[in-house]
Amino acid sequence: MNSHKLEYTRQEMMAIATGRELRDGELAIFGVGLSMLAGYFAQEHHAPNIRAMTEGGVYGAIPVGGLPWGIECNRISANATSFTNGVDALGFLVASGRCDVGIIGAAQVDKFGNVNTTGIWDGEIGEHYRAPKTRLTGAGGANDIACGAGRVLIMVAHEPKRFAEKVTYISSPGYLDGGNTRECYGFVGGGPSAIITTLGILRPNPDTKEFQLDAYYPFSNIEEIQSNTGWELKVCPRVHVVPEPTVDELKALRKVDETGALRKQ
Amino acid sequence: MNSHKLEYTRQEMMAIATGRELRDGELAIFGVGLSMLAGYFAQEHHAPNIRAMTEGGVYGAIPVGGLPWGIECNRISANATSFTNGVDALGFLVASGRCDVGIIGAAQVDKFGNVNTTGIWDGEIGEHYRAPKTRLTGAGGANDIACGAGRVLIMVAHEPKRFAEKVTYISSPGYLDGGNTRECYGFVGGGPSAIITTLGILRPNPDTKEFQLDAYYPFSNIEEIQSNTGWELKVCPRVHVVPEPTVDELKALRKVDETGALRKQ
Amino acid sequence: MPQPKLISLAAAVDRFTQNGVQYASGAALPIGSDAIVLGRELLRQGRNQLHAIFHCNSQQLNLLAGAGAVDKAECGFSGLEVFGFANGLRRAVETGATQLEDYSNLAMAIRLFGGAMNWPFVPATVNIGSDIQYRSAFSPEEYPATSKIPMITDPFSGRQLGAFQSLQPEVAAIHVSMADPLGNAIMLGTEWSRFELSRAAKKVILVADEIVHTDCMRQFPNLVRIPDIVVDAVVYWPFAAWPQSSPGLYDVDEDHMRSMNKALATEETTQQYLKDYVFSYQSHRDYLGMIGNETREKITQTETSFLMDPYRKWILSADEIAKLVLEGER
Amino acid sequence: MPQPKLISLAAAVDRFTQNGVQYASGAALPIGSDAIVLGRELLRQGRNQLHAIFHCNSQQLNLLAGAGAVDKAECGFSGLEVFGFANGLRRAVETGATQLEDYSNLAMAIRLFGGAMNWPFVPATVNIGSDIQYRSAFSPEEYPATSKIPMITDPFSGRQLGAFQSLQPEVAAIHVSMADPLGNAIMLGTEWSRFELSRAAKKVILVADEIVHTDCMRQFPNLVRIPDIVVDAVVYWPFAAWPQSSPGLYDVDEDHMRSMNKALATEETTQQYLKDYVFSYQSHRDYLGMIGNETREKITQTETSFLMDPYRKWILSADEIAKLVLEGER
Repeated sequence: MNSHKLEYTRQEMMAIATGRELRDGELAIFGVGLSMLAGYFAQEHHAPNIRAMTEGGVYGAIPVGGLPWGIECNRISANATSFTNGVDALGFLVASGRCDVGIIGAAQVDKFGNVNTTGIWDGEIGEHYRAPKTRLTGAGGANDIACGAGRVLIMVAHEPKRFAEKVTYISSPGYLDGGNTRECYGFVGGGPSAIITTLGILRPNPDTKEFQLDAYYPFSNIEEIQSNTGWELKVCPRVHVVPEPTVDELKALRKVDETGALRKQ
Repeated sequence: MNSHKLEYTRQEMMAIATGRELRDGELAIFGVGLSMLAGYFAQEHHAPNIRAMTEGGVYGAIPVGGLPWGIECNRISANATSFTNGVDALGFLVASGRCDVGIIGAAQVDKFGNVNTTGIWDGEIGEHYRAPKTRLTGAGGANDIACGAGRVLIMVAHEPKRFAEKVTYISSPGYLDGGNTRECYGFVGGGPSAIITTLGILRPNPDTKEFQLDAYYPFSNIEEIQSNTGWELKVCPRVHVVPEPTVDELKALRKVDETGALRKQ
Repeated sequence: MPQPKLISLAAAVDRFTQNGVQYASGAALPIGSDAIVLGRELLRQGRNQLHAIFHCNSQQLNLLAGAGAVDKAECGFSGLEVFGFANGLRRAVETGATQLEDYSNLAMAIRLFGGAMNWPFVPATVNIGSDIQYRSAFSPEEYPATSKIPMITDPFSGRQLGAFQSLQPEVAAIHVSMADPLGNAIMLGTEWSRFELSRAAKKVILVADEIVHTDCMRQFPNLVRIPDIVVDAVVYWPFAAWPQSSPGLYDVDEDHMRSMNKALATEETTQQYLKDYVFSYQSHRDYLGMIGNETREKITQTETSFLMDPYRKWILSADEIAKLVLEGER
Repeated sequence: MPQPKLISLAAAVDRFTQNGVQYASGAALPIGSDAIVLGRELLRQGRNQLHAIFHCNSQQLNLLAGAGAVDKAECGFSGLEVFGFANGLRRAVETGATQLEDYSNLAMAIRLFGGAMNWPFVPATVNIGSDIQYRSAFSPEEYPATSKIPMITDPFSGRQLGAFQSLQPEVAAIHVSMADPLGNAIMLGTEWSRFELSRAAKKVILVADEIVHTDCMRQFPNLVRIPDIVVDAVVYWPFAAWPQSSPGLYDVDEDHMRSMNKALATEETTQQYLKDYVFSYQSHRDYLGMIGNETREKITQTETSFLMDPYRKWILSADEIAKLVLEGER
């Protein structure tokens, strides 16, 4: 593969690839940060009728002044048509199964799409719970999204330490131990449909639920991705290259990302 | 007893006797009709800091234009400080045990203070549920009040058909089969503290929970009350005469009852 | 960007209801807010065998049951508050035409909450121990009934409590003071259980007394307790709750409350009521004429009208709305 | 008639809190509304060994934990959103000074709902199957934990689901945009879980950026989601959520968000922060000076300020409020 002159960053490619997964008219929940940028990019570009919501019950809003600092940040409270609350947004609309799609992030993700955002331990936690070496953010609303949303998109920087055979702590369930183990819990949500990274897109095998490489980017390749994945990453027979961002896509994304958060490497 | 020239009606006496049970500062829930008049009389007369609420979550209101037609009637919506909803009012504030006192009515009440407002059957219902001969209003919020309020005041016209050994259908629980049978259900509310009628006041025996005659009115007497009660009504040793309404009480009541609902016989 | 959802009353009933549907109405307050005109339209279009889910009886359920259109009903209160017993519903229950399953008012609200959460059941600390638990109109042979409100055990304390079955009505008509064309709605007065119902129901039709510009919603987003994302259709129909009241807009029509309930007491007078007040109008203008100028004038002189003041400048005209309805029905 | 409940911040902490208290704050949004200044006052009065119940971490919990005042905490999210990890809380957790019990954001909200209903438990269709269920910081020896989120059976379908323990915090400080002297409150922006918290908590202190006349509440009763009947005290404190935001009133103070969080990363710099920003002011005027004129001017230039417009005419002056506080503390 040729060395590729990036006219967009890896983060921008990831955000665009994520946004492409969203369909017009869907009820969608975005977390703060990358996930919101990907979601609002989709609304700006190809899904104008997306019904975007936040965990706190901000409806009908389009952020102003740049990436919101948080889900009740004034940048997303300036033009909402409705404010309700957490029970409504995360309960009535997400945990209930009414939300079509959610986008979450991960500090660590494993081959069954389980997500850890709780902490980093030195080794296994062991039989007795103990404080992590590095405390992270906890589950937030991601667990609720992972249990309830129709499908879940996981966005994560593709680094070996983030891709584990098994996460140390499951903050938000993917397919648990794979196969049909997720079904034991009766979750109304379908589970993660893709892990979209700075290097490519992983999707679950329909039977084993193990995430496999589905596509790589114009600037990445299979080996690079495998060597940055903490488990033996299988490759889908139909693996393919993700189309480059179009001029229109980049324009739409950068309109949403007006403070340039995604252009910082 | 002398024949007593009424300068107030029996219903007015009942409303005043009920209002006297309310203490200043209490959180109190009133149903529509008599119960609301009794409650707002208390607020007007001796309990200015009573915190009155309705089943629909109308807070801080004082009815205008006469007796409200219903709990969301505009007569009680014209000067509220807060409107919420049924989950809040009947759930968070009443079923939770936070409400100090509720006033409910009854089509039929029995010696353990169980209330029937659901229907009148010809005889027992039997093993199979069947439609009542006369369908009444159902439980409404009274069941929730009967289960949750700190104490409950039951207002009822004193007629033999309304005072049964055992109600045909328990719409709202009193002390069920008496003794400690109510305790089996873990209700946070204490149960009915008085049945206040057009003829007198009945209160439960502390052990058996059977309602006994505690007081009669200046215009009624023990025998009259017993003969209008459908069970063998016991008389408390400390039975006494309820003081006549004072001039101030009548004035306050009639201010609240500006359309004169209670003066109609 | 959400799309306008304004359609006509007739189209809403045609599209979203069928015979036998689980039909919920809100607020289902006996005297206040309720989407009563949608019930009239159900009868106009001959819908029957309804399974009615009403927080409380209202003149709508009274009418539907009195007209013989309700096979099953669930509600917390079956009267008309100060206006007495609901004669239409009462007659339907007493003759066995309608099976009425009793709950309390809180029970109905939290069963809708449970439906909104998609919980299979909701904890019950009320209704247990009474005949609401032990008697079931839907399972009359069971006594004491154990399947209506079964007992469960709190896993933390071992304490026994009950469980209510959650409700997810197939379609709900929700009366609101104001909606915008997209389906954002403001309710004045108590919500009763409209917030929960709007999430629990599978399809939601708003019936609004006024249509306002979306700018109104952006000024008062905290008042918009029903956001467009949960709404399927918006119907504009002034005096939609008549003869009941709509806080801020009109008072209860005391005379009609009484005469309507009186009419519903017998089969014969019910037929006359249907002729006069259900099948009689062809347009909203006819409907207003049926209520009468004098009555409308009287009931709009409400002590609550100041509640509407902050929103008046955003009210859309009938012409503007008619245009949007035409677009919406395309 | 309810009575005025305005008291000073110092009096509120003195009267309603003690060491070891179960202390909840709302909204507990990491960037938005939170009664942060009450947390500062807890430290000023030397409160410690707190059991903190926060829907999410905010700069308040970050500060309290960083200062070593929190023995136990329960929350759904322990970060600061775009501002990164919460260094004070993080340090307290990593050193073992604070035991942090993890839940999700929905879990915290419905546990408060359950507390408000006085249910012993709430059905859980989330958090099960993950280590939130199987790992307990409060019962570390239990693995897989079965007492934190035990499994229960739906009595209708036989389906297994989880159960959350309800929350009834001993005292809650709730940040609101506006309150009247009686304790009626209006929140602008998402409520998060303040509605449920205001009913679940045994004592409720409102911390309001503005005090308005009760006439404002009578004009907008549907906005008054916290009525006076559930409130014990009202504290007037402009910029109470600083450096976080208060929709309609001020934006997040980006610089202080960062410098505060940076300071909380070490014990030493935390002590300096306490000196500069907690123990440094004697009055509300000092507090405003500490924020600085320039910063206050900047953060009040918020795009959301139009949200306050309908209510401005009812805002009481500092003098009127001071008089009411004097009466309230008598």
